[in-house]
Amino acid sequence: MRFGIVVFPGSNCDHDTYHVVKHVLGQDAEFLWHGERDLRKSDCVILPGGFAHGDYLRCGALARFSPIMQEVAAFAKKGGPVLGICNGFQVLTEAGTLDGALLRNASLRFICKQVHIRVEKTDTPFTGLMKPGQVLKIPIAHMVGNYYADAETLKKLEGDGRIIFRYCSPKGEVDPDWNPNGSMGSIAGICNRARNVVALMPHPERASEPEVGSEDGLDVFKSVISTFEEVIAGGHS
Amino acid sequence: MSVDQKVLRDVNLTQEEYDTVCRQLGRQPNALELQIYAVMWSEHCSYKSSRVHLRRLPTRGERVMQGPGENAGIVDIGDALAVVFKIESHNHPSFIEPFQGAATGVGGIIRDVFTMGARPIALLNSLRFGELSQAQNRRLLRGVVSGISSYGNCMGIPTTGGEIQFDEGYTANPLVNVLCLGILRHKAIVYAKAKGIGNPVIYVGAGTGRDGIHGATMASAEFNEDAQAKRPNVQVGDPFMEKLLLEACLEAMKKGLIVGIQDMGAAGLTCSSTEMGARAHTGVDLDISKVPLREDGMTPKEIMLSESQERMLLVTEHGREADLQRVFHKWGLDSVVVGRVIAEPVLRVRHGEKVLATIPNRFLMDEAPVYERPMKAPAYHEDPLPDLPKTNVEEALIKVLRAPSVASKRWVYEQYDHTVRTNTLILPGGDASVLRIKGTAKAVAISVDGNGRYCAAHPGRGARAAVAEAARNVACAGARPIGATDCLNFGNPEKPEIMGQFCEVIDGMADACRVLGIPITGGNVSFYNETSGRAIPPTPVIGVLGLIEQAARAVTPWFKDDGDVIYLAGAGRVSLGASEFLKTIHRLTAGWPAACDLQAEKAVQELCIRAAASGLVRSAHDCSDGGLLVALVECGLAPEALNGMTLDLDAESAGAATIDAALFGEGSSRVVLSVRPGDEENNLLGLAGSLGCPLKRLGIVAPNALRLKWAGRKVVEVPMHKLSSAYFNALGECLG
Amino acid sequence: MKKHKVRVIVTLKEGVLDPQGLAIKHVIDGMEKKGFEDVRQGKVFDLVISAKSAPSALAAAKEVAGEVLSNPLLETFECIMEK
Amino acid sequence: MKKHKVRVIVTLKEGVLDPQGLAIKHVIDGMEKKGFEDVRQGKVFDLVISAKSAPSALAAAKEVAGEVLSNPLLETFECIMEK
Ligand SMILES: Nc1ncnc2c1ncn2[C@@H]1O[C@H](COP(=O)(O)OP(=O)(O)O)[C@@H](O)[C@H]1O
Ligand SMILES: [Mg+2]
Repeated sequence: MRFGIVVFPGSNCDHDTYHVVKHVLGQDAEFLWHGERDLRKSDCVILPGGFAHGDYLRCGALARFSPIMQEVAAFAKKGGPVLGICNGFQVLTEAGTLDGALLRNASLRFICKQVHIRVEKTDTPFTGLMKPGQVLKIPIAHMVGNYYADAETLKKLEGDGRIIFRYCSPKGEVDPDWNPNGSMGSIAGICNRARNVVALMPHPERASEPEVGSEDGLDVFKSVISTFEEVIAGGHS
Repeated sequence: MSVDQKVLRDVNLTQEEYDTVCRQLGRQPNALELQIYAVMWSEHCSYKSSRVHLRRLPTRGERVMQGPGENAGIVDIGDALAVVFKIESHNHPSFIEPFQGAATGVGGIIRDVFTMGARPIALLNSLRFGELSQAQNRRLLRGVVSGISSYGNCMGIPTTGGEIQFDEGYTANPLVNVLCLGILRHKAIVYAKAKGIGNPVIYVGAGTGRDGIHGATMASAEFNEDAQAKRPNVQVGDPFMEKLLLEACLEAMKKGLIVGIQDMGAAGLTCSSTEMGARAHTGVDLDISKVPLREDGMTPKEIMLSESQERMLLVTEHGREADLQRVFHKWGLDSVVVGRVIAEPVLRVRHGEKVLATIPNRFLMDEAPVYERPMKAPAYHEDPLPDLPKTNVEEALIKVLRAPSVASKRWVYEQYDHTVRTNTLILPGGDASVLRIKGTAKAVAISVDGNGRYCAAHPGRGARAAVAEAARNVACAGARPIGATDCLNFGNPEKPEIMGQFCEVIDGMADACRVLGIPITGGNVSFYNETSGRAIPPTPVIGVLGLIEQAARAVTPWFKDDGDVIYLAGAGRVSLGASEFLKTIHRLTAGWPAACDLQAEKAVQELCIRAAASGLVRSAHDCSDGGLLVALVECGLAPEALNGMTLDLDAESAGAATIDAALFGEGSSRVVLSVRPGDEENNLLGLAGSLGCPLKRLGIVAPNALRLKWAGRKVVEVPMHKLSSAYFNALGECLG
Repeated sequence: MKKHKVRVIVTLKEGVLDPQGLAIKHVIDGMEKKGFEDVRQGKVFDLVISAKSAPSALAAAKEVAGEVLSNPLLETFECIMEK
Repeated sequence: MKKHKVRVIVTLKEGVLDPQGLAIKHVIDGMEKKGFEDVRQGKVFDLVISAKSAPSALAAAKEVAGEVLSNPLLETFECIMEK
């Protein structure tokens, strides 16, 4: 499977994501420069973490004006799997592809630490191999990850089952004590209506090898690979 | 030569120095030349007070590929790879504007590392503030930490470690020392040399503004009051610009487009062009009408002295300008030819055709003044200590764990992205940061340490202890120390007592580095950390780099399983003199720190390194601030699990006569190890015996609580969660 | 005591680098919008202050603007009474 | 073409939580200053635009304010022509 990893000038988790899909999982991977319009036949597009354009204005606000984003939008519209990680989540909300917005953490400080998230839905390309209620240990590293949506949007997200991950205790309890950044409903990740665009604030690529403390993030990438392989297999049968 | 004294005062040159300038040039300098001389001969650029002393530091070693003199040192780590690293201070700017001061300090050291051709992979910092009981110091700490975090995080370079201490002596002079570490392939080294006569000299990065222009200039009469108010000389950092520069420069280097490069740091364009010419025995001819400006009406002096951030000067091969431009353009940057490399070894500044200054490089560099400033032996504190009242061990332990210098710095390091780049094997909270080197089995470890209180009491002992501690931290992780960088923070060198401290510190460091076999590959000196005549405690900060052949064998400080046996390794002496215990419990600053026996130090480090390499130990943690009991408690406070312990100590096993000295005394050469009982334990004992390193059994890892007996008598039993909340929450409670 | 609204506008002093403004300008340029010569970013604070009179609310705002809302090394501010 | 200065003020919509404003209020309260009932933080952008006329500069500013400088989900903006 071929992963395309979008590189904005201020992306800084692009190499980490590449490392995981290419070296840990042995897949094809390509960097997609934000100024270009070619997705290079990617089967899955990842918007990695970082500070796309410095992000001094609002995180991710300027990224949607990059030429590659039109292609990413078209790819998503056709049902292609798109994953936003951290800054990628911010970019997707600013672009209107995902609902809501990310505000500054309630503590107003940058937070880098291991957190736990509970898998709420497994019917997306990035959670297919997980079990509902499963707890993943994955680090966060952000200043602006406090998920916000107005009451109506929130209700819609809940109703459609589009809340994919919530912050929780190591045992899976969702409560304010285990919400690191003030996100509404402890939301750590959501998807779009068609469920092919998923984004989360935690960094699965930083939890994909045992030596860095957790392998729980690997399932995010493995899931999309397995979905892809099923499609291929289905296509041949 | 006669010259207006006010002019000299404004540029901070003495009459003798001015006379030397005239002798060198065979004429009087013009106003611009005088400014150029003044910045190049400033303490900051010329090291005129420290140079004679720095020569005593050992700088050579098998692995040293580049010692002091370049932008950063380079140490070979095998596999055709090398580590580039250096530490630098940004003390004065951080006091004036903590956020921007610290942020631009980080920016500067990152540039020093990537200009050598390296990809920066880690940042560390060493910070000193006055006591947190004062709002002013809390404000400085918050500002500095958010400045470091905002810059490093945006760059995507993890800040993986550091240290912070608090002492009243830093109240009006906080210290902000930042270290950057990068990795490069041997073949990819780029030097800061202006080679190749006729090659173009190119400017890239942010436009030049008036920021950071020499304080002397600001105070001159050229601006009226209103203009001064509007034109502050605080430098503002732009990490996004720096990220673009980093990526563009590395890409251009990979394509072989960069002959030499240096960042425009202190003294900006002046310093970079002079030094690049001098190193290559060439000259640089600059046309300052080509320099991209951010503000209107800038004078040649301002252009030459500006310290605007995120700017680089580089040399490319003649004819490849367009290729270079293409790379920078991709990253949204302009590259502008601002000069040429010339054969004549001078700095020449022109504006169009008009020559504004011509100064031979050697006058500005090799022939700059060097002073052997008068020295006076430092005034030592009294030793021995007065009689101390008895203490309750549990109460004292909790107080010491809560002391800001000892307590967990989690409130700080959670604000630093320390996991980006996915190399961080041991996160902040341990002794050293450990980073894997992808594509190899190896890892590097690095730690920064220093103790101003020790150095104030006894500079020589304090300096030895600082080197020993940094090296020991690295050894605890299982890494062999292979190089060091140092940042020397002192008061006014024109005072003989300060020079006396400086000289003793250098001798102590040199001694320790020689015995431990650690070459110093670069560093930084920061003098004049003084306000209203009061100097900071002398504060050498040492960053030691270590190498682990098998990353998988890296050792953490944390106990693993109940039943593992706890040992104290090393023959270190302890003292309550200058200890945290004395300060926190008895409100006393008195006595001397223990002398560091460097042979004993070497033995305990060797034990840690070999035991780690053969997988014998389950944890290793150095005893430093707070002493043995604090170290033991820290071993039980792993980030995600608490481990208790049952300890049975006495004067013999803890190496001190009284219980207070045994539990809270501080000293070098001591490490808490834990090992699986049985074969591994026996093998460890055998190894220690063969290395002549004492190993004293202290107890075992056990559930939930710290249980301590002294000479058979029960003295403490306290649940670990109580110690954990004291240790982890103290700093956050002060800082909110 | 009446409630007064005061708006405080904090802007960077002339000559101080504005990375935010630069990054925004860069993107606007890339969008092929013409004519944008300069962008500088600042902050705005909308305060609600209970005070006897408008002038005393304004005075309170000025104090806070100088001490808390702006960094005198880098920024200047103005206070505007809202109707 | 003349240069026009336009100030864009972006403020949070009512109801959107403003942690920064709250934190500032907290600091002000801690300083024992009385009467501060509410603090909301927003952004200000000072634009210099070359345009044929003031109205066309204002129109350009409005476009950028809506597309780039503010997030319509969270924020509203106003554009003010400077003298
Ligand atoms: N300024 C800082 N930045 C990042 N990490 C820090 C900082 N200060 C302390 N730490 C981390 O906290 C841990 C304990 O620091 P310290 O008490 O100095 O340890 P030690 O006494 O072993 O040198 C270390 O892992 C260190 O890296
Ligand atoms: Mg230590």
